[in-house]
Amino acid sequence: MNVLKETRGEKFFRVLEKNAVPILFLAICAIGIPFSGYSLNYLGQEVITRISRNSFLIIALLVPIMAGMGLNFGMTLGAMAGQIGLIFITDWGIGGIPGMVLAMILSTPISAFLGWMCGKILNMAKGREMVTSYIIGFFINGLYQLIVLYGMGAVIPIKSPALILPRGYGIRNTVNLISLRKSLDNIWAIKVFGLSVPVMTLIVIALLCVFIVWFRKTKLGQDMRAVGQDMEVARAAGIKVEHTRIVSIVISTILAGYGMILYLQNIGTLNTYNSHMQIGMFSIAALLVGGATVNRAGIGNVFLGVTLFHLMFIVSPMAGKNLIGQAQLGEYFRVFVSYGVITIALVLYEVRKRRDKARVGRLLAQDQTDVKEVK
Amino acid sequence: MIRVRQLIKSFGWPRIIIALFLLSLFIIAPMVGVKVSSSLSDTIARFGMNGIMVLAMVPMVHSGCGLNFGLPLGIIAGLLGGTLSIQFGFLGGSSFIMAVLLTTPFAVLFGFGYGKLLNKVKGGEMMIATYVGFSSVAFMCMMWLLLPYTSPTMVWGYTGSGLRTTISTEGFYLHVLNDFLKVQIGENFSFPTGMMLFFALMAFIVWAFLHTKTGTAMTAVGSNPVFARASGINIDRTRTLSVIMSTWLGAIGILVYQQSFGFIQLYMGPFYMALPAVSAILIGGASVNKATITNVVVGTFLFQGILTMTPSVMNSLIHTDMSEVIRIVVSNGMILYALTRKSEATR
Amino acid sequence: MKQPGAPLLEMRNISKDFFGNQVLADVNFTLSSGEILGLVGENGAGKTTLMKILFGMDIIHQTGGYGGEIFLHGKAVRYQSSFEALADGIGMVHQEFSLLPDFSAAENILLNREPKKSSPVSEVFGDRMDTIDRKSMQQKARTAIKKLGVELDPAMLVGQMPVGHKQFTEIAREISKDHIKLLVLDEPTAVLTEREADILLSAMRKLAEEGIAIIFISHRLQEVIDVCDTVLVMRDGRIIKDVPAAGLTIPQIARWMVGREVGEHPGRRAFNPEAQPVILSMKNLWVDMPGETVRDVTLDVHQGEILGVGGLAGQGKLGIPNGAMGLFPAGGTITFKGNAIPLNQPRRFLDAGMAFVSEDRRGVGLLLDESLDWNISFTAMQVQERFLKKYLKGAIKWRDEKQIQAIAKKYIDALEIRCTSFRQKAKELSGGNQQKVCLAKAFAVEPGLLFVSEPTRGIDIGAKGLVLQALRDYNSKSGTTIVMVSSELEELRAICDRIAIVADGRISGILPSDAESADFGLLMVGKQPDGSTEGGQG
Amino acid sequence: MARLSPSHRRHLFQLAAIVLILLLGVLMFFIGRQHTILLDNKTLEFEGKSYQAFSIVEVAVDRQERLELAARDRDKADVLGQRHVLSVWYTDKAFQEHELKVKFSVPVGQDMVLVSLPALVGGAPESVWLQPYFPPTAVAPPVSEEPVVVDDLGVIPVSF
Repeated sequence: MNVLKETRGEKFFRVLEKNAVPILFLAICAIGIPFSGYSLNYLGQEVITRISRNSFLIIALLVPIMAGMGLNFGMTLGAMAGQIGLIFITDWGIGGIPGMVLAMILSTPISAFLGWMCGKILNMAKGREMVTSYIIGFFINGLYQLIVLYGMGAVIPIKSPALILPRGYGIRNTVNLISLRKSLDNIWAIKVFGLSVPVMTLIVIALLCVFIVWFRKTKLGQDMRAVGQDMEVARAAGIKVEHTRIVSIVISTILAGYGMILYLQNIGTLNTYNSHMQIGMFSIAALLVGGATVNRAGIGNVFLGVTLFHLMFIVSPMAGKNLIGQAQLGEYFRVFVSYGVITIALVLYEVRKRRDKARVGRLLAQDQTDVKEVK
Repeated sequence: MIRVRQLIKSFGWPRIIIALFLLSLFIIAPMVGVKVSSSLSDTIARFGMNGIMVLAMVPMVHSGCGLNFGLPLGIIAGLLGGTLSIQFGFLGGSSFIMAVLLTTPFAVLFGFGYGKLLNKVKGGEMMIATYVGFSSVAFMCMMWLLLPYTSPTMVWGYTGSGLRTTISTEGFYLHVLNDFLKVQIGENFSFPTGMMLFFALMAFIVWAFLHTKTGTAMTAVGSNPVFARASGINIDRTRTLSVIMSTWLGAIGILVYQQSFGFIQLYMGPFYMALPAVSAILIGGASVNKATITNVVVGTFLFQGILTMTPSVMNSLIHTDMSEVIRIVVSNGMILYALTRKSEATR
Repeated sequence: MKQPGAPLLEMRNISKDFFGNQVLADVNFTLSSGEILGLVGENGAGKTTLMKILFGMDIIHQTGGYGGEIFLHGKAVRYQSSFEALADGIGMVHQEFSLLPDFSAAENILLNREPKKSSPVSEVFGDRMDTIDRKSMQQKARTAIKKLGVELDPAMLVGQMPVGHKQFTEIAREISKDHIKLLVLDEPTAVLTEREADILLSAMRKLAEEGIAIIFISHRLQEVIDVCDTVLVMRDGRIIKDVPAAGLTIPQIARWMVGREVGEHPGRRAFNPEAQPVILSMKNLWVDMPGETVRDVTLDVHQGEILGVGGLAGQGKLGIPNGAMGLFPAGGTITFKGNAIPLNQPRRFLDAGMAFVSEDRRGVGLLLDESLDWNISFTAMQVQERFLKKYLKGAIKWRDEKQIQAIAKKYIDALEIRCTSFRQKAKELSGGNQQKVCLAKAFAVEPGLLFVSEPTRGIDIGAKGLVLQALRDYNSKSGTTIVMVSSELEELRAICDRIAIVADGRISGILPSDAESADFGLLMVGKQPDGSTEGGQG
Repeated sequence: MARLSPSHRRHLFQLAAIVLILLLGVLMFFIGRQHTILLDNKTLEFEGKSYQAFSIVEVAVDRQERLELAARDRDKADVLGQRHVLSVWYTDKAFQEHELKVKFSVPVGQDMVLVSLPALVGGAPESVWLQPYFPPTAVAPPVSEEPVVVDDLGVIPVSF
């Protein structure tokens, strides 16, 4: 009685619409790959690299979605914390895996503090978490610059001349992480069909996935899902709503910090004032490309998303060049697609929310017509 | 005492701190050898440049669409108008008038579509507006490469197609408003009368519109949409109208900006143009659902004042240019403050 | 069945006032284990407040607490929050579902009381890191469902359940709690089909046999008589009757509920609505207004009359004007002065010359942040283009502040609105004065027909009289037809010519306002009075 | 002993966890510390004793690749951690080939150490063949702004 009748066509479109974004990206990739002229081997290698490089960061987004707080645009906070950890270990001359571990240990309290602050602020802005977390990212970026560009070397002791700007304080625009570069990736890199696979990194990511799956089964995970569905009901059942929301952001921020360290060990260079700001946007776009929505995302979305999104990213400049003769066009195209996909996902989410509300009315109308038909 | 406290409360602490900060900058300036007259002149010039883009926030706030984070869309309309006017070979003052005229249909069209979209996503406008702005900028990046512009002043010399990233407005509408009835006092102070008059004209148009029947309806829609609906107002249409107005004002705003700045910045240029305008109006005392012309004037002056004064004063004071950081913290902090406050309407 | 010994619950001399407005006075009753107590009364009789006091809700503390004492097992208790009450084994099932749609029945039943398996991580991060023991959760849920004696799959998602199962899930949640002794059910059958209701009633008996006491709040009197051991009738904050249920009849209870006999209120005026032409006619109207669903209403309103629409809360009376105006999705047909009025378009409703004063003053009725003159003139300005100066042949319609202020002053004087000036913001006025502003706004449109919804809700007695007087005067002076929706029957009987009663989203009957009060009571609970003066429609 | 309440016990565990993590951090600090080992093949005079440079010698630190040093050559190896193994392959005057493995640890807090291979092979005490080395501070190492290595995400302006 509370199932809305729909024709087969309607059902088809509903399923299509539900998976619209991944399908669209499949289409873009399917068109782009032949035109780009890249070999499958090359693309395969690139996809493996990017999965190992980016998926940790994207998985960090899952927890706040579970708690109904939407896409955590504030994950840049964690990225900043991770970068601060990396700056310190570089200055102290710690490299390799120990350097990574130490950077993670250093980033944890910073991430936790920033995440706690972010969660507090988001609790004050219920209903507009996403735009608020987005602005928090910018705001904390200001403080990050204050610390890194003016504080480090002046107040915070950083002695390595390779890090400090010639003027005597502030970190250089780029920090070489040579001692860290691929230290995790290279521990156990095997060749499969001519593709080099960083097994150890993938194991770490797999462990994180296991953590997420386990986390969903914990009491805290259950509470988060409850809070995500209906804050008032959760509150009435005695769940600490505000605290749960803060914890979800803290976990996400800490994971984002680790993810950033993992990401940068693969790249090998820290772009001190840019990396963190870009990473949030691209992680979110990739997750959405994988078919996630603002209120529902799983591990499957992460890997599908990384693959499709980065395929599009790799392919489009060359495809643009071969199709229209301008590589620049392809570059802009992929930027457009990245932003476009976030826009579409956000719009679809809001539209669905409204349609669900209207559904009740349609049910009632249906009841009326049913009654009349019986008469 | 109570009245003072009430005044402070209505004005808001962050605003008072910012105003005091700016005031102290003006007091310190002469001590560290920064000329107040030229600073003031700069502030006024930048006020005129940015004022209309800040004004573009007002209609959407009034209709309850929130802050116009999608300002880049309007700016794109302005860029189209400006480049077309140059393409068609208009020079001097006429090129500015033509730019305004050519901009208008684009602004209306874009605003219409944008407004329709925002009507579908009531409640989530601000985030979506941000991303509409971003994606339209990225889309236009492709278009600037592809559109068949031919004017040699604008296209890349070596390929002969695709627009340059920056295009000089010299010979076209550079300073057409700035120099109109310009008043020069001493060496360091000049008052761009034409630009200020133009801003005043735009502000008057918005003010006047808000006093008409439709403007009244718009305010009511923003104040309480259910009330407006119960009074027979078509909410969606009113909101769309407000979005069109905001978009158009954004488009005109960028033209004024360009004529003073001297360059048209294409491609990623408009990407983050919304945030300064948003924080300016918030500094002026607006909230997410209330904004007046006074907020625009006060906010733009304070914001641009800080932008002009901090680099010079801070530099002379501590030999470090921390203005960038201060700007980021102040403007984003202000937006955060506005977002976290419970909206004033008791809905 | 009543058992000897210390009663489970005893309420002694409970009284409560909201800022001088007495809503409960001298309430005394006892409840034993395994007893089912039916609590009936009109809206505003004090049932909800009484339950709020029992549960120590915040609203009670914020408004100055309550008088009297509550004893549980002979021990005085005074709960500071509902969690304390829950800890003592008192559970409540509210009218609105408090369920999570994407959780299964089992997850909902054991929400925040999930059985856990401790994990080593918990030693550091706290016991919220324990994993949930799904198997034992399923088991516990099954036990609770079994206790209730209904068919319910614990693994089913609540969002996909029919309404009845949702209700069972709610009740199962309460009885799954350890040491549950007392269960309060607020209108549990309102949303159920007859069969589901029967299942619920037998479940209640089963629970009672196991020693759980139940307070059953319901408007379905037959159910109350069928299932309860004792019936408690409340009226105007007092307990009117506390009698065994056996042998009671519906008319009896209905009379107690509605109370006062004919003659206590001013009689109806000499006016025969039926002789007047029909001005507004609704046919098969349905309205999707949450909590006030209108299912199928057919109603004729005659020229110049004041028609009352009454009924119990949640039955759909408020949905009628809201749907007619188009504020909520609606269907069916409405004809005003012979013209069909399209639904879902407030503008067409207003253009036709009707106006609506909403029950939701702050949400719908007012621009709280704007001045009074704006509030009063707004609708007339927008719909009828009044208070405007036109320039350039009407291309520019400028707000005429002078006229706006004039009309505001006129109504401020006429309705005696207490304010500093017409520039005062609407949110700064008291409830009664806000209501008058809403009326002024409607009067300013000079409507042919005026819907007024709950005009006296939440305002003090003095203001009540003024508001009602204003309506009556307006009707007699300008001949405007008025449809007044109110949950206070007395108020309707005071000024209306006829009163239609809504039950279950339908008109259960229309009576002249001086009809027997018991008849109104019967109509409210969806029963036709014997020998009714007038047949119900729909 | 009175039984600990759960919250007390948890605090204890939390404390232990924090201490553990701190210890891990310290451990990482030492085993991950980068050092530069300068390998020197120069004649060394020390306390009247002379250690003659080899005409050619091969040396490897840990498992890194072998370095070939002619007389008066100096090379360096970057290593992580404190403890290392030095392998030296040399030919003595009798044209006999020898392989020598020596374990040593870098003093805590020292960035660079200098290993004198002749002294090492010649059997001098560790304090002789292993000496701390301080780079001349007057000359800052030339740090060129390297080209930024990023993946292709760096296309968006990041501040306004």
